[in-house]
Amino acid sequence: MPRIGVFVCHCGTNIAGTIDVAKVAEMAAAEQGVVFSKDYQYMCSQTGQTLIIDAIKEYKLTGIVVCSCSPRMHETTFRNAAQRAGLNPYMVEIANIREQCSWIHKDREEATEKAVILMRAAVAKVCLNTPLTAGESGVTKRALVIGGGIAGIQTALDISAAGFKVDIVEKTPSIGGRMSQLDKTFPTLDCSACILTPKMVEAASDENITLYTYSEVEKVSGFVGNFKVDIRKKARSVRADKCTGCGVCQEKCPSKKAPSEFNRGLNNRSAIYTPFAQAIPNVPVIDRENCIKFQTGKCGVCSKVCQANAIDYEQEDEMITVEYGAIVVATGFDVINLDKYDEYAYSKSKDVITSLELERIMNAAGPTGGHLERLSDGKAPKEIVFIQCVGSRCADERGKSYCSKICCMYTAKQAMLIRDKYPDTNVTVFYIDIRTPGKNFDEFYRRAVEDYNVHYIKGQVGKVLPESSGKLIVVGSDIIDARHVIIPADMVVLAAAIEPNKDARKIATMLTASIDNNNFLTEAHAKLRPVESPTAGIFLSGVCQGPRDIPETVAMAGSAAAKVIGLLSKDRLKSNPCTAHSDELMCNGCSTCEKVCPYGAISYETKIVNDHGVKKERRVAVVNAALCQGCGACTVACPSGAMDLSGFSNRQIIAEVDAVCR
Amino acid sequence: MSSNIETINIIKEISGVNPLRCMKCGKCTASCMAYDEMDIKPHQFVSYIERGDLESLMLSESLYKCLGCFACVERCPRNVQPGKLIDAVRQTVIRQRGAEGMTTEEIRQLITQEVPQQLLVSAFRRNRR
Amino acid sequence: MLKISTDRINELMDAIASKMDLILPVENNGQVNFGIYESGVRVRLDALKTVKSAKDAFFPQSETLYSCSKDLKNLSVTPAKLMDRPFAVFGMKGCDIRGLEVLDRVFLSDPVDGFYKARRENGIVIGMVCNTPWESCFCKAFGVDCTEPGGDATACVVGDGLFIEANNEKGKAFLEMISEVLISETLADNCIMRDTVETVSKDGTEKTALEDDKEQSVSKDGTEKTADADDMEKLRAHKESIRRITEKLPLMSLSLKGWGTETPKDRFDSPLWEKLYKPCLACGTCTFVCPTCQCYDIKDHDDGDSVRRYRCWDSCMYSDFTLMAHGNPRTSQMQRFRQRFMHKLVYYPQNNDGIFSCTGCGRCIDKCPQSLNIVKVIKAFEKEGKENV
Amino acid sequence: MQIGFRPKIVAFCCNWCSYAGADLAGSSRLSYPADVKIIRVPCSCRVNPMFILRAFEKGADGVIMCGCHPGDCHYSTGNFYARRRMTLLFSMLDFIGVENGRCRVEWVSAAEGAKFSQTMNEFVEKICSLGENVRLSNLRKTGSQQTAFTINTEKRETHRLVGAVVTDASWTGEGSKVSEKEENGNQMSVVTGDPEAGQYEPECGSQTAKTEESLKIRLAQLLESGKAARVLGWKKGETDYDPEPAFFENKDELGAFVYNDFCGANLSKYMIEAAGLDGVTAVVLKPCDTYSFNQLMTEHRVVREKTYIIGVGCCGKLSISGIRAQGVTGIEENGIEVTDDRIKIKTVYGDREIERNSAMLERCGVCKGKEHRIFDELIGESRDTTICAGTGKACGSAAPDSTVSNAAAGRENSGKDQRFAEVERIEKLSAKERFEYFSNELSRCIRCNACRNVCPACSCIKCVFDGNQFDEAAKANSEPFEEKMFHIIRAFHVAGRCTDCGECSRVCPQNIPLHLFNRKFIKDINELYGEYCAGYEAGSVSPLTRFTMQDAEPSVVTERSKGC
Amino acid sequence: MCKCSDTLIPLPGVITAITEETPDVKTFRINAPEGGKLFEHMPGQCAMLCVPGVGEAMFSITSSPTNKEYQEFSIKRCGELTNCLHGLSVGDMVTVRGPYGNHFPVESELKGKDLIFIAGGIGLAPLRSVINYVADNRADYGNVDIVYGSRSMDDLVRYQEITEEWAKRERTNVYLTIDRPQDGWNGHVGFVPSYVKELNLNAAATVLLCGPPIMIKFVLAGLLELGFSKERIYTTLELRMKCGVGKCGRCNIGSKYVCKDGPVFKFTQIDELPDEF
Repeated sequence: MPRIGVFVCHCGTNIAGTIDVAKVAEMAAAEQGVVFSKDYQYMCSQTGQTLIIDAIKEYKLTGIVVCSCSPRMHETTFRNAAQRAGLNPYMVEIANIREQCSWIHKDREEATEKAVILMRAAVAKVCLNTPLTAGESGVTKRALVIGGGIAGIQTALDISAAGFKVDIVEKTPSIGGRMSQLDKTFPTLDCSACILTPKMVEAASDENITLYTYSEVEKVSGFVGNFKVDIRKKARSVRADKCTGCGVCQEKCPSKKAPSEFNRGLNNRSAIYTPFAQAIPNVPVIDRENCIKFQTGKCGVCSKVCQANAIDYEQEDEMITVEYGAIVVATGFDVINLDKYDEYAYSKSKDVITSLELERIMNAAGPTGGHLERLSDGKAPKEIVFIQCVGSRCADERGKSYCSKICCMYTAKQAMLIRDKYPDTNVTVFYIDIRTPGKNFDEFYRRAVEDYNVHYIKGQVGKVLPESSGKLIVVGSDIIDARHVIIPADMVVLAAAIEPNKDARKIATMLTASIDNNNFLTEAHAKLRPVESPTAGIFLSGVCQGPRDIPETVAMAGSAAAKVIGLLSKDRLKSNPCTAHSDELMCNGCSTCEKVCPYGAISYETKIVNDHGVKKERRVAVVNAALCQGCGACTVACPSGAMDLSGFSNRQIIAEVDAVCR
Repeated sequence: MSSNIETINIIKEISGVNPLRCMKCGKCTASCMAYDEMDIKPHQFVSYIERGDLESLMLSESLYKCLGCFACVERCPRNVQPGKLIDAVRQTVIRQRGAEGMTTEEIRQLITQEVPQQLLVSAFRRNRR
Repeated sequence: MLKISTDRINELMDAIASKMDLILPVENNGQVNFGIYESGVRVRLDALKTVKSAKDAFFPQSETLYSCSKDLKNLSVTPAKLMDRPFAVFGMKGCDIRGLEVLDRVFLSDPVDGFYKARRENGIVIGMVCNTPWESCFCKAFGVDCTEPGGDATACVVGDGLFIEANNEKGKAFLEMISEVLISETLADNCIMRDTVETVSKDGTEKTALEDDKEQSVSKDGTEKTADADDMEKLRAHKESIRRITEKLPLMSLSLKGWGTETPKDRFDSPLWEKLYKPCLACGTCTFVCPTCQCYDIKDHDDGDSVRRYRCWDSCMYSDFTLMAHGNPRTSQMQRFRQRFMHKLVYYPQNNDGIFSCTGCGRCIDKCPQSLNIVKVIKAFEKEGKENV
Repeated sequence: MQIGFRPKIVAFCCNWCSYAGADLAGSSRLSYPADVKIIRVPCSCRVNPMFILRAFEKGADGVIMCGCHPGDCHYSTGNFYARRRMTLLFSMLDFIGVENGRCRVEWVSAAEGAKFSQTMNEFVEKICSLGENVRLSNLRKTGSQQTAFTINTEKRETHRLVGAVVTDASWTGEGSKVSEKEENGNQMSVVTGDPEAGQYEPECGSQTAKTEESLKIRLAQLLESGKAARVLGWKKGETDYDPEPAFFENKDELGAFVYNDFCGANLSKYMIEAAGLDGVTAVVLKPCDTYSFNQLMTEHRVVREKTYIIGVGCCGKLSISGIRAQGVTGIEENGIEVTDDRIKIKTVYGDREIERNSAMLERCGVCKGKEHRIFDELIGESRDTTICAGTGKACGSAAPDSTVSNAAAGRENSGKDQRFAEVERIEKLSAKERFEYFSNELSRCIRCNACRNVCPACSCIKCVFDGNQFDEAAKANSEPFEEKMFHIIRAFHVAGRCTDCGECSRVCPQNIPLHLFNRKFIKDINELYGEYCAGYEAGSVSPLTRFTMQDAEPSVVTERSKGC
Repeated sequence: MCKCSDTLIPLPGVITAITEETPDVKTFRINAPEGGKLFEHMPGQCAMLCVPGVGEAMFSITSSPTNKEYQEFSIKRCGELTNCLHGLSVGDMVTVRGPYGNHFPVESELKGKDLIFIAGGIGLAPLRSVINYVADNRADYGNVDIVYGSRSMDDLVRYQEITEEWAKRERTNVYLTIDRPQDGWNGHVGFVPSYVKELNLNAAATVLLCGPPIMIKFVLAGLLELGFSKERIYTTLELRMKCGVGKCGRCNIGSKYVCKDGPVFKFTQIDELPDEF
């Protein structure tokens, strides 16, 4: 007969506020099998845990039930406490009477009654618990970083610093990501390429880091410590080992009409191209849609001019499968699509550009060679208007409901740089609120306003009317002076909202990582575990988890790396003990369960089975506990009920259902 | 003041506007065609209603300057619909003034060639409720 | 002897049902079973065999024995209430009534089963003469005369009259009770009340009591019923014709030589069992439709606050019938198959001075999914006996 | 909604998404009624239909299952399987008449706290509007643990039973004048046709006899040549209509071999046991039995190499209960003579002649086609036996062994559409009528397990109802709801594997139309997941063990039944 | 013979003492809630013990009828119910019904005879009630030999009154043995059947034999060799029992019901029965 101890937590007033915890403890004492029940202020505190340990020892408890907060919070805490008292950690059940009872019900008597029922269900379940020992599984000492931006590079560098092998998979031909497209960075105004390129070189030259650029992740299988990832290395049609990076092929290439993605389509590039000068690896890629050789088969200039004859048109996509212990998602962000914002005439006039496009224009390697000029006629703009929160903080489906966090700072930076380089240019910024929450951020913004005399108007722009003369009539309102502001501007810069990379959802599905409806990957816990995904072994770095600027991204990259290092440093990983097991007396060997197992953890063998004295040879199912993740699909597919899941067995759940419906 | 609150609630009800949603960005006013003639701007309508200051709204000229083109409703990022608020306040004013508005006969004389067609359409639309 | 015309059966049933619960053959979607008589129910007195026998009225398929509630530490046992109200079971055929007698020997022998005893005492059994015996009936082989079913009273339908005659005191009291109700309901116009003083002797020839009751034949609507003598004659002729039909039925002439008390010792180990059991599916159909199967299981059911222990029919053909914690004496289906027929034809007669635990009702013949039955077993051994004797 | 009514609602929440969503609803203080109690399961695919039925049985008024959004499942495919299982379960619950608002599936991700609390509020409101689960609780309260008709020992209300309907059953003494049945009671969909129906080419009656002869010769050869160690066929019973399956080891035993129109038993289930014996077993399989053999082969329960299959022609099998239902009794020894559309029976009560179709098994009226799915050789001709439900005449205009053209198991033959006619008829009834119909039918169940033990798909070594894992009383209906649960769960276990061989209805002693449950699942699977016929070819994957991303949502059941 | 209204209705009993005999055998002392014995019984009879909600099973009553205060059951842990019973503590309640079955013919055939008790493992439990009964009316019986063997030392059920009191009584000798040598055990080592042969016991005595089926088979063969007659060898059989009154049709061997016509059988009776146990 099981001997159960029930501990009811007050959680300060969180629980005790709406639930009569004394009554729950008292009702617990009357439950069958309960020999000890007590309520205490803070069960998860040190004294609370010692209370549990003493009770286990004194009353020789075979199982404990803690009525407290969600098991997702403190289940491990109470399991460790039980283990310290010598009780098997899996003989612990948690009744969630905080998030699912005291916090959401007002009426005290109703909430207490529900708490008692949840306690009864937990007691009914723990009586049927069997002691489990966590299995062990090996750890592949290698990490994978998806995305080669600053987040991916920094994470890879920190992981390799601890001596582990890391692979970076980058979709575009070169690492560098969004930061490589920036000109200067706030708040220190140092040049983005100057601080990024050394990192890229360091990453390329680090012997622990392998770069897979112009490659994509195709399929991920396995589980924490034993991921198996298929990577598709798209054909560059250029032999990386032979190419010297001289760039002759790019000059000579006759097809120049492809828009350059790196420069946001502001200018064109050749069919064989490297995205930007400091590209790492500095090996060009042939864009097969625009390459005359691939489309019509006639050209082939690049292979003729290439002294190192590195061009190889027959190169095909290559699939490689690599084993990893941990995976970090660093897929970065992109600017939202502004086609629906017709009030700013973004798609009508070439002079209405996004901030990122302005970065390219201001950048020396950009389409205008660093000269600030209008894209329509190339003249230097005298009157520039910045418009903030385009698409951010907007409740309708055109934009995003969240604040993109970095626009206020980079607009101030751009305004300051323009005013500094072209003092006679007039800069106006329409804003709702200026948000500068960081070290030296507000001081930086005040310098833009006070030293560089940028006009900040608290108000919004209603309409931008492109005139035939090339001028852009910006019609806005200044709600402080309540005046109508009409500015004939030469250039309008939109601080557009940012959203996660388009492939984030595809990758999340592959990794079975959970993702919210804004396509940001969901963290395990908003406050306590921000860099881990709920799926064990998957970590998040950079904007893929939420809008953030470069300093925060680098900090988060380091934290993700620390978590990965923590995981890879273990030789054996405790695997989930709640796995399925088959009762050979009842198994028909009909292989229905094998078809529903997502992890292929079930195999079959014919063995002699002694069924109450009758020995017969039978085909029975065998579950590989290392592969099984305990989802339970097989237990329901199995008609005879031979397949059962330890930790959530059929009898336990039936007992809970009975207790709940009693 | 108490009757004020009821009327404000009626206005909120007629217009279906929840002033709390406004984040004071000023885009409605920026998009307003009749900006210059308006003494109280559309975004101010929202904050006046929020503060409960109905008298100044009732006396303001903007009620009659608003073309009802709903540009502000179209552009508002928070879907606050200030245009409807102005209509509602105008409706309250008409209701309180009793029925001695212009008769149809008097209106017919006002209509001449130069009256912009859009004015007629919005006039009819406005007085429909 | 009570005679009532067949189209007044309705009132008769109402009369009985107003006094006590009445169970009789009832049709539910083409299947005739014994069921409680209530409004909107289709009575089928003409059906020869019900799917399940009326054993259910006395030894129900599942019945609470006691419930035991536990507050804190002490247990309290509250036995289930025994049957305390009279009820009538109308329309049991000869084989069912013999089945009851077989069960009586089991449940009423020492130590008496209280639940069964209460139901038997309160139950009034009204037998019925079979009207159309089927070819699967072989009750004659076990000495059951389907024209004299027995029971507390016997009903027989001849022509458009239903005759009920009491066989014992209980039957007589029952008939009196009915006739009172019928009179009070002024329904007696065309039914003749007969109070037979002593039981009608088996062969139904001399019925002294009948002659002097003739003047009591009250026929309200004035149609003078023909003398009851020729009713008795029609009754006897009807029974005679039924007996002649049973002679012609194929299985009635089954011989039980070599079974019962004089079964040869080696029958248990005969290799024939190995061949006979093969098609058996180990389902429980034959045991659950059989009027004489007595085996039951005792199980628990958790009602939340108290635990209810109830008794339910069990089948020796089920694989876990004799399963113990450390093994099972009958592991193969052959052993279970053999046990069923050895019990019916050998063990029971040895314990109950020769009476077989089978009444020849033929339900197992009709209902076995794979057409195995007791007649095939008997004939198989009979053939085997001829070969090597 | 009755005032003061507090519904009992059980919510199964998957640990990774909806449980986290519930926690988020909690931490953001988004309240929902306290009647909802959450049970944590690792994944929505862990929720066994038995848990849901158990909840209803124990008094729950509503059950809701929450899982991750399809595609977001932590175990990548869990919720796809759950979606199919729940859709089929809700459709069956709706079929037996449980109001379909009572169970619901909702996909809630970890970030959707608001959606979780809003779903719960909606669900509680819906259940309150439906009120207490009256149907099931009535069944529990009135139907005490004794079988429905035994008098329970509690008080008995004395009431005057007025106007009890007594049938016009006549019971005159000599020669049974049998009450004509307007609708053949136990053959649910087969309507007794008029005599001059059906025009067939060959004389089928004698054809079966010819087949028997050639079978005997061939089987004797097989035994003689040692090609087969034993032969599984039918042995002559006491009368014409009770042949029993039997193994024959040598030639002279074959003397008792018989193949007539009453050999309805499906022999493929015995091949499971035969797979254990050494040497090859020759077995005689009718076309519908071969589907079952294919299915057993898919599940590695039989060994193809140790089996020699003789596909025998089938002209539609008869059953004695069909004959009895027409009041024909007292059949003399070998008094039955079957021609292709009449049956002449000599009985002690005079000779009778009835329509062959009226005694035919229900499954033969909607036969899936006479083409053997797997065989080593074919002996004997088949004859189409499908009966158009409307006219009752044989629709078999096609040639004797109607070829099954397309892969979807004989969609051509008009007899097939009749297969689901009965299911459609019941689906059109109102929920209350459906519940009445099934309560009435299943209250006759005597829990003899014949349907389970005969079913080739229900071939578990130890049935879940025998063990105490779900502590169900396998032998007795200690809770009347259990009869229904037994039949629903059994139908669920064979869903996607049941070849609709009709054995369960053939063997049921109480003649409960059990095939309706299986056909309902087959109809749903065909409609929702594409035409699938179990056993059509060996190795086919059952619909319940595969999924597509675009499967229908379980709520399709509520929309579909908005009508009635 | 039983107070309750019907043989199937049990009486609540409270566990007043639990002594642990071996790692998997415990002896439970059970009294009526209000004190005293639940019912009277004869040695060799059994009773149905039940833990509501878990199960019910037949156990032989190991205390002697002469003991007035309580009844005792020795239960080996081997199934779901016994597992649960072993988890109970003093003061818990179970329900008991009985006594069932016949009993050793202590008043009739055994009176005045020399008695040999041969027991294996848990088999000592049913014999213990007879031994104590004989001890309390020692004069009526001849001399007594107890041969008791078990797998290992800690599997020997050490009822203290048998090893202490009985070993000292006159005309009584106790022989203990274990199957395989074990340190700390200086007594006889060897299987019970071989030990019985060594002791060359008086062939005219009546033997009461109880233990696992294989042991019974060998001991019986040994005894027959020594010239014992089957007429005077008794044993108790153990089969699955539900009702305990010979009605539920479960525990039959041939026409005899173990729970009603047994569990005590003479080997002559057993030979008549088909060997189906």
